[in-house]
Amino acid sequence: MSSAAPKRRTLADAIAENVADGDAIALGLALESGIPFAAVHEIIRQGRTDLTLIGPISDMAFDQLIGAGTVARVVAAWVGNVAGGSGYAFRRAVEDGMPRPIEVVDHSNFSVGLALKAAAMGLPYLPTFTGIGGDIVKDHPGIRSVDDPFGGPSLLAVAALRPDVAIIHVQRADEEGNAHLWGNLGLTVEAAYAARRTVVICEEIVAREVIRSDPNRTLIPGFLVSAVVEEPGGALPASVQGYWHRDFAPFLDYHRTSRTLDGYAAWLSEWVHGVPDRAAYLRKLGDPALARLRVEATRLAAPANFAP
Amino acid sequence: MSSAAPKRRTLADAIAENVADGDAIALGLALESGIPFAAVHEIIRQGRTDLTLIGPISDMAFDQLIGAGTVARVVAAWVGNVAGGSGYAFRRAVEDGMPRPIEVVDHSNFSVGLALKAAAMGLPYLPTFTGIGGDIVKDHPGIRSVDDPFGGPSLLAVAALRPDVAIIHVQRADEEGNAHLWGNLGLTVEAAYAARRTVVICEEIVAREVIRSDPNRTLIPGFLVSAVVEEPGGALPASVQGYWHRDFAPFLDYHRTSRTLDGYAAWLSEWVHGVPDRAAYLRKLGDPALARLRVEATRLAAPANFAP
Amino acid sequence: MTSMYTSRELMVVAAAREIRDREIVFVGMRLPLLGFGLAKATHAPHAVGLFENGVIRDRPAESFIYTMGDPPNIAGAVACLGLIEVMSLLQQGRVDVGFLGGAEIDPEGNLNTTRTYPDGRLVRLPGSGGAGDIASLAQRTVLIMEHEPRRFREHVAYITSPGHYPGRRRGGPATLITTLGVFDLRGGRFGVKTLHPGVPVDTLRLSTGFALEVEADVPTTPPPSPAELAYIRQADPQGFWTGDTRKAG
Amino acid sequence: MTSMYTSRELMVVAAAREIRDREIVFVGMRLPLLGFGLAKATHAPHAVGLFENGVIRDRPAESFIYTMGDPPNIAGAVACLGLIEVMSLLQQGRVDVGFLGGAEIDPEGNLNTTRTYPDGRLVRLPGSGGAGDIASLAQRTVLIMEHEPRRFREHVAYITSPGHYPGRRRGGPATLITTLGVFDLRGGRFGVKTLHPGVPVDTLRLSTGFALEVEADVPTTPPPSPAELAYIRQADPQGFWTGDTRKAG
Repeated sequence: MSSAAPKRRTLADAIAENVADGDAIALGLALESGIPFAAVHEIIRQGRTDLTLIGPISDMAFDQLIGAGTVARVVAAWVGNVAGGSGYAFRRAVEDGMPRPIEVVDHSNFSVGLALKAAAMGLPYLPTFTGIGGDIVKDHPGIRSVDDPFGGPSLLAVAALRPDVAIIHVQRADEEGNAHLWGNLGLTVEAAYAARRTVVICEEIVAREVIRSDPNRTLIPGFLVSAVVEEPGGALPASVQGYWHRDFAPFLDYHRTSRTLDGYAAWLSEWVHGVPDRAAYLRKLGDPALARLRVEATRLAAPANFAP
Repeated sequence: MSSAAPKRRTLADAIAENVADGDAIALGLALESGIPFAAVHEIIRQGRTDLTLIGPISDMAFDQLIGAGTVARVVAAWVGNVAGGSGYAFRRAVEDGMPRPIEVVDHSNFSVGLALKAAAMGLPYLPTFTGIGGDIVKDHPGIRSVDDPFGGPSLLAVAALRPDVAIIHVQRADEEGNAHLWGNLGLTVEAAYAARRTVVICEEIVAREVIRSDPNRTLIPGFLVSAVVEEPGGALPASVQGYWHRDFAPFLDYHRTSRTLDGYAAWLSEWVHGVPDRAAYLRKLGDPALARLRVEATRLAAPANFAP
Repeated sequence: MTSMYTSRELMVVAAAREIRDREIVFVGMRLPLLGFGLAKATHAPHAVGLFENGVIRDRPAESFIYTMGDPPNIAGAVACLGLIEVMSLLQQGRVDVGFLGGAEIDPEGNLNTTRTYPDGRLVRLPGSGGAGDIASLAQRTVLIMEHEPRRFREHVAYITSPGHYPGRRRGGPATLITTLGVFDLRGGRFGVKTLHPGVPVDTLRLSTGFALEVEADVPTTPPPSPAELAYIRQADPQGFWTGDTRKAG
Repeated sequence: MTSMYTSRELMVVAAAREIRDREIVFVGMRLPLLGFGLAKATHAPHAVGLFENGVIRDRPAESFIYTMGDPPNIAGAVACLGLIEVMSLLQQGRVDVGFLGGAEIDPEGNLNTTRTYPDGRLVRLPGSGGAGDIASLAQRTVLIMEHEPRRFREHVAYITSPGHYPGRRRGGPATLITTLGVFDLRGGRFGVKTLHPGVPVDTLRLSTGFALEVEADVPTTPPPSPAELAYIRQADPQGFWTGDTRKAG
């Protein structure tokens, strides 16, 4: 394991170098916020296939990847559209095999989290009491019963899940990938520890001194990071605390339009294949929308003195 | 479990209410910094007996408690004096049963951490690969061999360790015990989650808005906290990032003087029984010393905007 | 005194009444979130709310939120931990009550949000999210459902969130709040506690897909007070979650 | 060219040479800490250091530190994680090399820092700290010891930090640096790599409490360069860790 050569990349290069056909990708780890939608769309544009998606709940991002036919397998606790409910592309893939069949490995948020945490801890499994008595854990490829070696009641063992790559969106990072993030965390840290490669997408690449002014805010150390991408607005329409509001309309619009295959295709054509990159996506949204979505207010964290 | 009635206490009351004879106490959890020495001395003054001490390394604090005869059992990875080496009171207790015999359950930092983490996670144990091939884990009351249910190599299971009380020193907290801490963390968070009761000692009790300005800095939610004590300088001679330098002399002085039973008794008489409380201890140190030890410089964490 | 309210407003009030002061509550979105805020504003000012993304709040968000990850739910939070941390507190038994919904329920309080087979054809639902964890690990759960015969089934097609089962270690469903009434699910029974104002016993029977024992004189769910309604309408001014047809109370 | 240096300064230099560029290093205090700083200042500018309290640094502290918890070791750190987090990275295998010391060592590189029995009487030592973890989980370890016969034993009284043993999953001692020389412990052998300048083979044999194969023409440990010495003396200006009798190189 080593601290690598220069890591700064364009998003297209970061995806090209770090996401291969057949890879297991963890994303959407902070649940509804900080979803790397720019990366999701770039993966679709680059035509990846046979991906495994790993995450807790996955607000619309997984559905978009599934609808585009990039996905062979989903390992997740919830696939849909938080504002709208069902993920129609997910439903079509599971119910009708359209555009292709997918395998679904159901989890709960905690069990998929423990699977990532086990890998993050360098363990083959973690024990838990969650899920006992339900159907998720029955005949599950990654969950087995274990005895408590100290004589207590039996538990379940959740097998470690090691993504090939985790893709996360954070507020700021330095050129080495040391990343500051705040607000929702979800499973972001666990996934970055667990993954073979981590792609950090940030609102701002900042000077090394900014990161080192607050080492407790550095939740992802750079030596776990393979590529750093500065892509402001790269999580839209998801929110980024202190940078971007949630853009509600695209979630509801997508939910409505993706109800049919044709609707999905139209969405894909307009919002993914119709724009070459995130900068073009933001231009397409337009300045008034961006001005409305950008956080202008300031509510700073209380000062913390690190002077020695 | 519930969010309790008013929690603000004097240190003496917090110890009287939360530390009973025979209790298992976790402290010194951030390793060399933030050791709650004021609480350690108060426990000695209140004459507690038959305590179990739980911690990773324990710079001088455990040695002081052992020398005063308050301790029946130590569950730790390292007991001594980081600057000086040996803990002489610990040695006398183990080697000669003076002032009383103690039982020692040896751990490594990781294994005692996993024991607390298991309790923090509500689990009877956590698996690990650490310690295999060494003597710590042989015939250990809290460590057993377990199989990997997924067919990999065997591991060790570290049994959960649930302290009756964790005593931690932090930079700031609100009246409900919601605590901001930064700098060294060690096992502070795990112990606060694991313990039946947590006593938070802070440099400053602050307004609720200060804590809520930076929820990612709140590592201990108040509903885990039984008592909140404002005791500035309560960790001295240990350091508190941004508030107090480490006071080196008392560690070296104690190391020298505690080499003999008489020397220990003299130290105890002067620095514990000779002062009624921490305020008196600070007065005894004197203003010039306090001025030298207090952090005057400012190196603030880079701003983080939480505006919605 | 009469006032107009929707059945969802009544459900919010019923949810709030399930929260006791000083309790640690695993809050969901939608009706339970409003119920948590209402409880805090009335009889449970010291209750603390946990969200599965890691957020802990002791006051409702300052503005309306559509998802628990919305920035107003972070600003002013007590803490933003990780998912594993809040789930660990849940697994420890430190969470008193959690709220759950479902597409299907059976008499043991098992909930299905994974897949159904209306007319024999598979319909894939989103899945558990954190619901299975809350169902497994909270000290008790309160379930909230639309009361329709296709949702109340002798056997659910898939147990996403386990209800009562032999050997359960802790917790299980305590109360079910539906569009028709409030039910006591403690100990694996399925007893009618109250029927909402104006709901006939026959409607309840016809809307429940399994046999239900209903006593002759079931009490009526106390309607929302004006103060309760005022809170709800300030918290959900557009009726995004609570706005269906309003009816006389 | 001659310069005066202490045997501890030579050990620091030898420790630095064990660190390769871009490696992730579990740093100890004292000599390894100086060695890490020296390596970063010379051939390994991109090495990253982890401390068991959770601190990660890519530059040495700006001022002298006595313990890894001292405030200058926090200010300017890359990250302050928890102990479990850095140990998890270690358990994952993400740490290339860790440094260890001990009171006793045996030919397999087992280290004892728990208890000894000189003259048959128990002497209790502080214990493992994080040493047992680094010994178990790092990709390789570098051991640093005072070379005295009572410390080099056929069998140590207690294995605090495991060395080589059958079925070891990963890592184990790679190099031992002592006050007398540098030794190759890879694969469970105990080979002399270099003897420090001026150390006779007989002194080595007499100082080692177990049989040692020494080849006739053991190379000499390359002495510190002036630049290396300059670094060490700026990093440890009082000779707190490196200051014993200085000798001609």
